Amino acid sequence: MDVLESGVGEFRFTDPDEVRSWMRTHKGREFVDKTVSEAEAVGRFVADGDYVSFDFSSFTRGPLVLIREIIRQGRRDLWYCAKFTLMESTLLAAAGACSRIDVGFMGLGDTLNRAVEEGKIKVSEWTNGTLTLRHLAGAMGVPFLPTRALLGTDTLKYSGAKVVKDPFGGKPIALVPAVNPDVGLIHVHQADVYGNARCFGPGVSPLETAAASKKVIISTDEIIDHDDIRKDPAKTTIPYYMVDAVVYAPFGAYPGGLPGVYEMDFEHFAGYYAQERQGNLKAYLDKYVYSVGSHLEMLEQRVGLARLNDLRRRATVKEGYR
Amino acid sequence: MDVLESGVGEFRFTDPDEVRSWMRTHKGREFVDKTVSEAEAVGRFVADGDYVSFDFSSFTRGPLVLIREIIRQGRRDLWYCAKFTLMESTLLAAAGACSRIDVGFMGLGDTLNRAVEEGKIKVSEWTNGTLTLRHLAGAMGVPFLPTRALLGTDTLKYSGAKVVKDPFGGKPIALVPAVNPDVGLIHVHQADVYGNARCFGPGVSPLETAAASKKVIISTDEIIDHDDIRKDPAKTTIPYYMVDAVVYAPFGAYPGGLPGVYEMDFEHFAGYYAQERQGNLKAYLDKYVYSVGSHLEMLEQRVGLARLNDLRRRATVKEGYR
Amino acid sequence: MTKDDTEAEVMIALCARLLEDQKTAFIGFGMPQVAAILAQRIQAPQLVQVFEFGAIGPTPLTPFVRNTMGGPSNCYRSIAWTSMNQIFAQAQIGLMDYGVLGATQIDIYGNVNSTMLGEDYQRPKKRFPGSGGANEVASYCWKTVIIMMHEKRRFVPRVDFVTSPGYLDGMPGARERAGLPADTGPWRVVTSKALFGFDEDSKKMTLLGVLRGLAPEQVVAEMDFKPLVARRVEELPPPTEQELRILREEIDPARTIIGRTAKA
Amino acid sequence: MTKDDTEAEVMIALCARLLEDQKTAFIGFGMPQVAAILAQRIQAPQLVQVFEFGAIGPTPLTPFVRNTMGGPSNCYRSIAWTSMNQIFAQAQIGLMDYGVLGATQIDIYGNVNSTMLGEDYQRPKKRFPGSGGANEVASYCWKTVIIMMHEKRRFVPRVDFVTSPGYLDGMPGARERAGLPADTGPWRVVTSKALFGFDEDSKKMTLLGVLRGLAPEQVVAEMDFKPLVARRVEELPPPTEQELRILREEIDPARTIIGRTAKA
Repeated sequence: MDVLESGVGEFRFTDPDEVRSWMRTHKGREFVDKTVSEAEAVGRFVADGDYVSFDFSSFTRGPLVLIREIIRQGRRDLWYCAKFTLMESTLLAAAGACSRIDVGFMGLGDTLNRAVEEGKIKVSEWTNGTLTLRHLAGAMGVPFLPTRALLGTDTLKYSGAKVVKDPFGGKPIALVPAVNPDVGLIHVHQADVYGNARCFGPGVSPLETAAASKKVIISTDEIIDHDDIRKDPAKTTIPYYMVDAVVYAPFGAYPGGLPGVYEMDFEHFAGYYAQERQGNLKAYLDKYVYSVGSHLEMLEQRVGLARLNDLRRRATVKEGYR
Repeated sequence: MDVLESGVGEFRFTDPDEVRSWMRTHKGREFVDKTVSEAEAVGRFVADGDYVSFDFSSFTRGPLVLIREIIRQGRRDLWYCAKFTLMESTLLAAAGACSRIDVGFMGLGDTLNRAVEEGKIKVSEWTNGTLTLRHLAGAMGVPFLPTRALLGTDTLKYSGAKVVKDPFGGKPIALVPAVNPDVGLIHVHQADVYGNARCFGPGVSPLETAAASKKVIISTDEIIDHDDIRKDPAKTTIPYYMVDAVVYAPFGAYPGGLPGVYEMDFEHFAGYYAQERQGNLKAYLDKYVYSVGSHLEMLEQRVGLARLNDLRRRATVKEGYR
Repeated sequence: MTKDDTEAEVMIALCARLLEDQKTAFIGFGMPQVAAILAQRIQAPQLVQVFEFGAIGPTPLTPFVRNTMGGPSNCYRSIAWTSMNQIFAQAQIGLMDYGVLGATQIDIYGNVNSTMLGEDYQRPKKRFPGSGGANEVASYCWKTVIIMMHEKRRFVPRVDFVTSPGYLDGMPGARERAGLPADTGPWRVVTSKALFGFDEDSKKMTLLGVLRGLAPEQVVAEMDFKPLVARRVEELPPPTEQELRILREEIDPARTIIGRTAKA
Repeated sequence: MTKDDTEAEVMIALCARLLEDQKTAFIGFGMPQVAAILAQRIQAPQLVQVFEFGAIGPTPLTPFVRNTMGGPSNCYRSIAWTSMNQIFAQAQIGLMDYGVLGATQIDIYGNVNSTMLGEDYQRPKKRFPGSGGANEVASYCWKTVIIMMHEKRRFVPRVDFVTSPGYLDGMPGARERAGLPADTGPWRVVTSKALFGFDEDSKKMTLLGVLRGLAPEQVVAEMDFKPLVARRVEELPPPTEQELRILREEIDPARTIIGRTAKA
């Protein structure tokens, strides 16, 4: 099983035994109340230089509350995993919070593209699917998983994948290395105080992201009784022992939507696009991040209850989201 | 990435491109009514010599209706995948239907063990986990998946796994080959006529088994409207295009139970154990398989409505099973 | 193109016509979504759309809501809701008949670039968003349809960066030799002016049809390489009244997608 | 052993005492299930049981229902219901503190045989059911507890077949060299007469405790190899009244599990 080709991209890889050792000692199996403010969660669990992963999208069930808090606290040199990414990678880059990106899809608008052209951001090339597969490998505790994507392309060349000859069938196949992010950020519909969490609707990879990540911050639109979790165990997306912090954050996905609960704020995104095109994301960040002390203050002072009510009102499709 | 060790066990492996080609041409994307009797399903989709896989257990949500029909129709030389297996592998062996077994767990009682001792059944050695992982590989369309199980043991030596040096981290790791069974047999709680199927409760690998198998027979305790499937898409365990036949079979898991619907029949199993210990499974098969023409006849003439009602009555725990 | 059709409307209508009923189709973000909905409203009501975040078989509500690919309108009444690893597994195992993708740049062998222009990967002349899920779709689906504006700079002899695989260097069996699934590859390229396929032997892009009112030469003149030309080039009817009515009144009245025109 | 305790009751009680509250424990079929429920009823109410078919954290209803490991009683009020690949992934990544397994035969290095006796794999002298999920549990969990009848033929110098890995040949780092997860391996062996651990350096099975009323020599006499003996061998109290009451009245009044005695 010779290595036929190796991508030249730099990549984050942690030996599975090192990951196991972390999971043994840092992921408490105790039933303790993990609810904290977004400020405390980010303060305790996101450090400069961390590799950060996110689920699912800035438009849909994304932990935007946590992204804004990371920016507010001035984190630097994050290595950001841009799988199914949109607004949040752009905001992190505009704020100077991240210096490296694993590219699945780059962001919303040209800000990030320009930053790469100017050499301000270093990138490695992947795809949405292979970045998600790397999380699955990380979540399975194996060093790699095989895939028939990437092959034959420059995407592979600038990734960290390797091509080997399959020892069973003899054909070339790509192996992608596991990734175990330092931090996983996931917004959910419901969680109990211990961190048992439920996401409704399709999703990119909430469970893989939670299982693979060394530190996991959940933001949730609702806190539910632990007993409710036990009444419908099939609904549990993430078990509590994978979770380090639970941030109670109604409208935590704002300006994105939470399916069945509130719609995305189109007007907000229109304003964002306009400022992004003008290269004026500083003003956007000032308004929605730096000039407010918390998510709650942002919602109250920059969005307002009438708008929030309207976003909830527009979420008329409830089927399947409970 | 050298091969450090290769198990000597024979194993079924199908080139992923051959599997793809099958999936392209044999798995119809048409919305057609696939409901057939168990006799027709087995008649059309199970052939002598097939590799057969099963989910979940003879005690819980197993497709026993299909196993009995396979025996009734006198199939021969099946290669049976004994992952989380119990009664059904024993019955297949006692009936002379299978000649090879991939061992996860052998069966219920000593019948199968004796058959192996006498050389009547050939075996390869695996584990519940690695057989299930082989189905996942088959369901992913990749030739193998890595695992840190099997290593260092005779189980590996008599399996078809290979040990390689991980090209990322450098440690030895086992690779298990994909399996794409000729036939997958799965009992479900609910299905529509197209084959969209729902299983409730934990399960071994209903989706992996359906996705990996070339031919899939679903037996179901209920037929539901297609529209109901679309009202709660998160509940769909198996999408219709993986399914070849839908057998409407209330009490299809009998004598096992269907969680939330009916309990297993303890008295029946007690009788089975007694006959198994006496080496008299021929009498058991005569009574429950050969002397009756169908599942319905077996239920009516050998079990009776009073017993069936009682098994339903005992299933008082409904939480989570709908 | 009739005078008031937009280029987007033409591309979308031409693409929608390619999608058969009761087939599975892996649908990319934006224009492919609108094309798939249009196909469902006309000839393919039971087209099984599949999205990379895991929705299978939705019947999207209209008006189409731009951006919320994962939202309730777009995922309405699906057959199943799964996840990205699950849905790419299904594509990898050969269950997806079509893949429909947008692209920034393409070459004669159907290789797609959505990553960058220039020589130096770390300092590109121009950087684009990257693969997203396009690499997987182009690798796994049986028939990939690529939908793009017909602009000279988008049809280049050799892309600067192969983001998603076409027929690679065009040599027979090049995809299979690389390890890609057999018998896959770009099947059609739909533009605002024409429809292309790929020659079975040479794997070169081949002009199959041009929009009514255009000559093949006009179409080829706006490409930076010379495609092969089919012996008989089909005349492609512009969007029908029915197609336009559905697009404009039902699917995208705000014209966020169908209003787009070439920048050139 | 008090006169009317069964061997099964002793093994189950000794095993249950080892399980800490608010830890995860991968629980095998049969006796380990009963031990885990007993632990939950005494010192470990929030022990998170995990089963190989994917149930996480159930609070089983009693009476214990033999055989229906996957049924509603045993999976009652779980924290999550998943699948086999998912739950073994969680074990492989290091989230499972304990694994509790039954075994047919064991050797001085804790290697477990549940496959066969004899030399010829295809024609064994005696065939057993095989690994089930035991190989994974013994490979992945941090501390594996093996529970077995104390019979001479079960404690052999070298098992005929290594189904599930102990410390292999006992050489330092043997498990890690084979590629198994670091710092794992058999932690305790619980029998109807004694409790064993494994010596940190030699990896040999070591007698840690004997049931009240038994001498270490009596225990060792019923083994086909000589284990190491701890400097201070603990006296293990037999099942308490509370343990017996819960076992006999609440968990297994039909005595399907707790009624078992050695065949020897």
